[in-house]
Amino acid sequence: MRYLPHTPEDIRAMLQVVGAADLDALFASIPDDCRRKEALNLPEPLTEWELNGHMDNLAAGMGASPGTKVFMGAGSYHHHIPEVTRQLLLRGEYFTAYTPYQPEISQGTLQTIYEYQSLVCRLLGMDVANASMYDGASGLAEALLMTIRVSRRKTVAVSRAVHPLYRRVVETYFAPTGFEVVELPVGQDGRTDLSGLKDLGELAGVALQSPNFFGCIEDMAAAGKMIHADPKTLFVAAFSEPLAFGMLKSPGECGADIACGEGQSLGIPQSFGGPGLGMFASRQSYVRSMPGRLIGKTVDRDGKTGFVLTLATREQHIRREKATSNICSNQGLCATASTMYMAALGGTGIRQLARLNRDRAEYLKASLAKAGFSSPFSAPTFNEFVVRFPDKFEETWKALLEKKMVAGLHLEPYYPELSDCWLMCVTETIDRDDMDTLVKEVTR
Amino acid sequence: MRYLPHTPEDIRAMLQVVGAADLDALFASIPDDCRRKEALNLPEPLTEWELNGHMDNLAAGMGASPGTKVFMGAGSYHHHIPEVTRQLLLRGEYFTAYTPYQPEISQGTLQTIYEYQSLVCRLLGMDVANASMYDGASGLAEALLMTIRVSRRKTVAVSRAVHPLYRRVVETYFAPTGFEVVELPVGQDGRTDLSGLKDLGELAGVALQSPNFFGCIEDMAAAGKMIHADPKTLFVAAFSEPLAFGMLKSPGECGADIACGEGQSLGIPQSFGGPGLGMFASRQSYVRSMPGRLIGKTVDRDGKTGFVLTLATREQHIRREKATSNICSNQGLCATASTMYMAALGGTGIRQLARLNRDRAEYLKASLAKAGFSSPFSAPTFNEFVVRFPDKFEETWKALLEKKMVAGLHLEPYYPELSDCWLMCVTETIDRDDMDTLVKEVTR
Amino acid sequence: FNEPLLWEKGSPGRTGISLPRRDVDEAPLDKALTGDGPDFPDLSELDVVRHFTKLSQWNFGVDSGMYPLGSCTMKYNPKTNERQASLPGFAGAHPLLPERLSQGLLALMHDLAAYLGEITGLPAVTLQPSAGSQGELTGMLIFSAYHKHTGKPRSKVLIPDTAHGTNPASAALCGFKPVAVKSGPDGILVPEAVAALMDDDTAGIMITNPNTLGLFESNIRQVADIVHGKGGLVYGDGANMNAIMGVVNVGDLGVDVLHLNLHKTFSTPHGGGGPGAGPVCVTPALAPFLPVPRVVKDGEVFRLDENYPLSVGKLHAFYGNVGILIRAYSYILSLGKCLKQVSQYAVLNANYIKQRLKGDYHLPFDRPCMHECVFTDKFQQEHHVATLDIAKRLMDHGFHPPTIYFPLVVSGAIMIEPTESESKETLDQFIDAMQQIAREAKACPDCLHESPQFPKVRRLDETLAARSPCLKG
Amino acid sequence: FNEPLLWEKGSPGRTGISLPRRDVDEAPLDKALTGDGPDFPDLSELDVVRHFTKLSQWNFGVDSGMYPLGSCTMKYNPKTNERQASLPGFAGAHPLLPERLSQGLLALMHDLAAYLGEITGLPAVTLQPSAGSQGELTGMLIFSAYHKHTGKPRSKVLIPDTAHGTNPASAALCGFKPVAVKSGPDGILVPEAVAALMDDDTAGIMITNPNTLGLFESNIRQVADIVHGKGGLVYGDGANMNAIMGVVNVGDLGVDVLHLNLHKTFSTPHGGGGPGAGPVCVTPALAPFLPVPRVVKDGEVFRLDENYPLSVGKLHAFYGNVGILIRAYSYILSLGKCLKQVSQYAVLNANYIKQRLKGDYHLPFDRPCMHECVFTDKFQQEHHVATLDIAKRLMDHGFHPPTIYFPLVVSGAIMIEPTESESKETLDQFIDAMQQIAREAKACPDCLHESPQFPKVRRLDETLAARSPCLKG
Repeated sequence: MRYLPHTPEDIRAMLQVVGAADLDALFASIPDDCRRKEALNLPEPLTEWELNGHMDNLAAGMGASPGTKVFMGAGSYHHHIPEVTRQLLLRGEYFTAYTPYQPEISQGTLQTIYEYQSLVCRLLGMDVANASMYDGASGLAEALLMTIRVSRRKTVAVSRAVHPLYRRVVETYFAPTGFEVVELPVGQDGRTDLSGLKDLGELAGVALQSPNFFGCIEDMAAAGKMIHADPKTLFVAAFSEPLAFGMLKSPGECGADIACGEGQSLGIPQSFGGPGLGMFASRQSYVRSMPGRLIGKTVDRDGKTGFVLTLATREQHIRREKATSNICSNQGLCATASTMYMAALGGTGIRQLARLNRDRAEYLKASLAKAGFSSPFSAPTFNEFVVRFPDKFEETWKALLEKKMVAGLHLEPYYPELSDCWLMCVTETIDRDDMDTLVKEVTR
Repeated sequence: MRYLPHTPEDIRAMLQVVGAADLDALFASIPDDCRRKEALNLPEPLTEWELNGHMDNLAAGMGASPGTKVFMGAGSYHHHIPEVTRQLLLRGEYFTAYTPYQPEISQGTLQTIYEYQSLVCRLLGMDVANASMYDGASGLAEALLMTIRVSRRKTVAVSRAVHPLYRRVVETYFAPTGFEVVELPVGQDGRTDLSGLKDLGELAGVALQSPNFFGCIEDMAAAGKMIHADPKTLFVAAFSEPLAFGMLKSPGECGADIACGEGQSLGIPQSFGGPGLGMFASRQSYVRSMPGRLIGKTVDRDGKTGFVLTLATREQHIRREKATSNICSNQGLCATASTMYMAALGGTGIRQLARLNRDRAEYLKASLAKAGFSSPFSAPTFNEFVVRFPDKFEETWKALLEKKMVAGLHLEPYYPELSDCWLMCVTETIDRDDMDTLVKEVTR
Repeated sequence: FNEPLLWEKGSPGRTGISLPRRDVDEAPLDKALTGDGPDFPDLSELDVVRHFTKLSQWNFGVDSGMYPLGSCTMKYNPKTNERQASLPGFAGAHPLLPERLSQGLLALMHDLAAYLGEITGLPAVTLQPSAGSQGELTGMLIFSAYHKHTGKPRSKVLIPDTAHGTNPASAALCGFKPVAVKSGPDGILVPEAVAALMDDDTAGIMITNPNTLGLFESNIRQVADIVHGKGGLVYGDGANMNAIMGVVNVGDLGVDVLHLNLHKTFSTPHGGGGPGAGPVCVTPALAPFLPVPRVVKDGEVFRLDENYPLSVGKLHAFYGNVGILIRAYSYILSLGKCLKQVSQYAVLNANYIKQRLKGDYHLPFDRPCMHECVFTDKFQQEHHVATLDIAKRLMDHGFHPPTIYFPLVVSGAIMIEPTESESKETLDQFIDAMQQIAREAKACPDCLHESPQFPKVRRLDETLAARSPCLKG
Repeated sequence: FNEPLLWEKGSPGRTGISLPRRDVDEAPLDKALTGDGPDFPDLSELDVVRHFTKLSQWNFGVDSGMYPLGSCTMKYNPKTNERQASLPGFAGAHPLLPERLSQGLLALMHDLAAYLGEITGLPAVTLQPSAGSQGELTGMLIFSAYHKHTGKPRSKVLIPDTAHGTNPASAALCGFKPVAVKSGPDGILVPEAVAALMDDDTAGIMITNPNTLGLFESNIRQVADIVHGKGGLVYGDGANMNAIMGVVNVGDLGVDVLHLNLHKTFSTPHGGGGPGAGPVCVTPALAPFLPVPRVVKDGEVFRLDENYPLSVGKLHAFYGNVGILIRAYSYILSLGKCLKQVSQYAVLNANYIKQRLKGDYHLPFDRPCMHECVFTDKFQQEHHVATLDIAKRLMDHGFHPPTIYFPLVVSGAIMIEPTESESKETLDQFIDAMQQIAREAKACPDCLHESPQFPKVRRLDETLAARSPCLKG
């Protein structure tokens, strides 16, 4: 087997040094009653070529972009990924390195992640960003737990317009803790209704998502003011589509204390939902309460600039049960990919790309409205929006699958009150012709 | 455009330094009557994504392996290529470097090609190999010109069983030179008939291919003896399938003075016929008459081992019209690929792989014979062989295309005397099931 | 050469990306909502290529050389796995595609779970956790849910001092109070110590086996009996599974819940810190508590099932790090039954190093080890040379250092895990380097204090970094 | 660190490849024909990965930094081109596939030829030559065939001293005697010099334009008239086409035959020496002499046509380096009309360097240059510092050296071609480095003699290599 270098001669020589009669003898310290009796019941090893054929078959059984036109976002976005990113990521030096415990021979990872942290701060308008979390959902859970650590309060409020699957992960994280999560309702316009906030008592944190799950852009600046009416309450700004900050006010500009969300949009393949990138940033004053790894700049013995893992005293291998989180890795390669992507995009590029996403989505929204399918919500949207379709639309939707189109996400399972509504998404990968085709199909 | 870094501001600043009013003024030294009047009539630039779509469409219009089962070799072989080779070749340091003129910062290319030369010598049983030629065909032409330089004679003889397309390239190279190429006939058994050799006068060189175009393994040792009956005649051993030397006697063992051929089989994609790899090796005594680049081992100022381009005095930039050849590059990246491939294959691997190629081809040969389709030739073969099919086979062959099978190469255009014959090829990529299917189809 | 930071490069208006053509009108948006966009540098494509090519060259990976980082299982990351994960059908798949259009990956996830069940002997498997630590969290959530369901919430969890560092934090996240269990003089757990601490307010125990000393917890069955006897559960940290595939059926040991690190045992790339994947395998009795959705097979069709009312819920917005699962699946299919050889050779390699180096370095527990061995700097301390110096000097020999100062129970620990990927020649070169360093420690301690000499930077001031944090530019 | 040679590694019986399963019996073969197989080392997949990863790290490429190698046009090699060339439909295509199954690549080759015809103004194009030098050979074969066809075989070819180095060898291969033409005092060809040599036994002239001094041959039309007047042909070496795309229509200049280097102007990777591709573009009158087969379009169908009785024949067994053609085609489609900007910026960059460095280095021809500029070491010779020292010192600054000691007409030439890929910042860094070296030449000549200091090896003994050749191990 090409991954296993030992020849029979090597094994013989090494066993002799070790003083073991055979390979089985190496396991002498395992009591008999702990030994496995039966052989592993696994398939015969496949050759590299058999594996290729097998995987090609499995992949062919997927309705993936770009072959299928997917008008669906909901936390996973099909954006173009430059070939440059793909090829650079394959460089073994990045790819096969571990967490940079030994900084002298890890400056590649370290400088890259330092750049990642910096670009994330710039994108989100925040003071400090960590080296990344698992995904947007667990990042939000960690953010809410962080508001509890910072404020020493016990209740958090989360908008019902936050991604429903993120809210379920928050529930999971909170279930054994005894802390409480209350839900903030959605108003008629599709934005979070904060009018009841003052009745909720002492809140550790309030989380809104913008653009929210319905694609609506929340009035985050106004929300920030309302939330900070209680100065001890932390404002958590969540997101699932960071590309929006190419044109929207950043969370920091709106007064967010913590900004967190999913960074998959920034150069990471959808891969059936993961791996993604949990982006996580906060104000400077909260840095020591922040979960996750941090890279800092320093100097070596000769005064030369270099980068290291830092503020590890917050972490579990030192603080053990008092740690800010149990997370001990990040999504290193995904953070690297997003750094490459943000570097290629640049400030000018992200402005243009964000605009194009919005403008194309507005085109579809307007075209559908003209065809008689309007949105239940009036708030402005970015690259996703909700449409109300007539009763029998489910049939049309299924018929469109046969034509390799996924015409949005049915909201019923997530919001029973919106059972006739569908969440549509248009990114730069969907062009005008695609949208015209869709409109023609749904109106026929 | 993402390949062009200049911003308007950069251009302005640089023009000012240069003292040119605008970009056009840079071309002031070009007389007006030499200036192009009309703009380039080329398509609008495609975005990266449009290009992907366009190229995917073109590629989809090809009947390529592995989607199509191609029972055809004839100088281009479908062998498995490990993913390792593909990914390592994408490393920019290999890929974007030029000819290693500056050895201090080119040791990667230089050591790799030194290893290539060494492995080629081992494979072919020769003393010295160059850094590669363009392809097997032009390599053969260069080899025959070399026999003329070495022997100072004017006529070469080439077997009719040498790849017909290689022979056409030889013709092209020889056409303006005044030197003569005579053809050696093929015997009943499918091997070159050397019985008339002694009547051909003073030959500079004699070229045989083994396995030859019909897949037949020539008796190269015997041929070598007959050719060397005239001690001044050079024996040129050509090949199009070097994998055969995993089990056959090497050209060197058979007395070849020059061994040359196509190395595409060794880890290089078929790519519609190119780029391939012209492998070229000779006896030590002829090294200074050899065309092409050579890498040699030496030491640096501190006595440390290093590698350099060497014996450049044979080359055109120094010897100009007296050079051994006008070739001034090699197929560097293909030679690198083959080095990686030979390294991964190893001695044990190449023996096993060569065996498997032969054994599978023999299985098909035997199955076809059992079904009534026999070979016109009796000589042993490696992974290709000739079959005689009945009159109407052309229809069957076309019908099989619809079933994504290319059932061999019709020999008629190349050998009118074999108009009912087809050249079949079986490599390790064709398994027993594929062969059984083919036999079933051709007999139905 | 230094490579400037990204924002020290570029020129406004330059572009490194190909933007699609604009084919629709601009839609106005309320100025109150819009911002200026981020202050990113504008680079060309070549700027980007050169920047990251250069940065990567300052990194050491498994592709660069031996990387014997104990407890991290730095084995070869096969290149073919990258091909598979990047197939457009997988990489371009939206997680909420209708099941009809997701059969390929659902089948893959279903079968991968079955293989992991077979390898561990714990047949009910979730693939959702994003990393080992989230796997641990999942395990603790199951502990919590199980005890709540059986009507007796419990408040403590036992954690031996030889367990992985994340264990206490994971337990704490679920509201458990970690209680330390001291290991015995042989470096392994003593049943009596567990019995003394186990009570009916203790949810269970978290055991790393083989433990972080590289030793097999040979009393594990007795320990499990004690814990089970008090109604507790046994959590196994499977980070060290690379030592025992095909040799031990973890289910037989009395373990109820086990997480795996796919980026350790199953060869997925570490990527400078992640992404990982931390599947959790449990006994059939605990299956109802696993996260949802679960992949189930109905006849020939695979679908996602949410209908498990006792489930701990969701750990990931979708199904976890599927891209990583694809790689692990490829690895398992490539090796099949040979996974047992993987463990045999990993253990052989560790014992070979242990045997060859034990004259030069102090071996605190001289007994057959599993896939890693732990030395200390005791012999070198005499010459004022510490573990850190030895580690840094290894860089000058072209090796990545082992894990150092861990496990905490051993002072000045040097924890070496070669993995099965390393050949005997490479091990011999590593041993030579270690022996040379041992000699140098006597002859020239300062040479070690001044190491490393060859990497891009020398020892870095970590105190400065922590005291005046500079976390962005 | 040194990396051992391949055969110094490995262990017999180890394997680095995945062999298909044996599903047929062994077939015996006459012992007289069989051998032992080659003495290759047996390595694991990881051995292979590490070996070539390490070797690659000792190489400098365009991805590593500025590579201003004059006359080689070391521009950025776009990554997307690699994606395209490796599409399975292309990479897995057999060259003798029936036309019905080859339409994609035939269409691509057809259109690429048309684009190159448009760019050069010479509309009849063959894509077959494998590199520039084979393109030159093709051109000379066409010269030879043309004169033979018109009944007057000729024996000589004029070659200016500013032409590319391969020109004389290419002419000689076709039996022509090269006759040198001295360039004038401005570094360009003087019509009178050509008129004096051109006679009716001279097949024509080979002109590199822009020439190797980076200057446009502004008398080319007069020269062409003289040559044509005597029945000769004009060959253009298009290696420097990167300077004049969209600016000059080569066909208008009187050039009859021109080769292009796709690995120069059209961004295909150099790969450490190849593969290249050297298409040849000719006037309609010379089209019948082009190599066969040619791709033709019948209605909507593309096919290969062999039926050109005057053709010089075949230069390649199949159709040339198609994999390279795919990349060049991708590049042309990505830039389209912007190819003119490519040339403008390439020329701007060269003039900028020329202007900024001309105080520090001697400029033998101080006139506007095209895409490259040629300096000499004249100023530095006073301090016993030569071109070679300057080149080697540039390595210590992180740059690849320019082409040196070429063209031969300039003593101690330093030939700098930045290409359009380099940004102003990078050019400024390069200029800074060159200026620093100029200062150092005065202050510390020995620092330059002892350079380079930073690469893996220092200056190598080339004499030893040539005197006692060691060409294999």
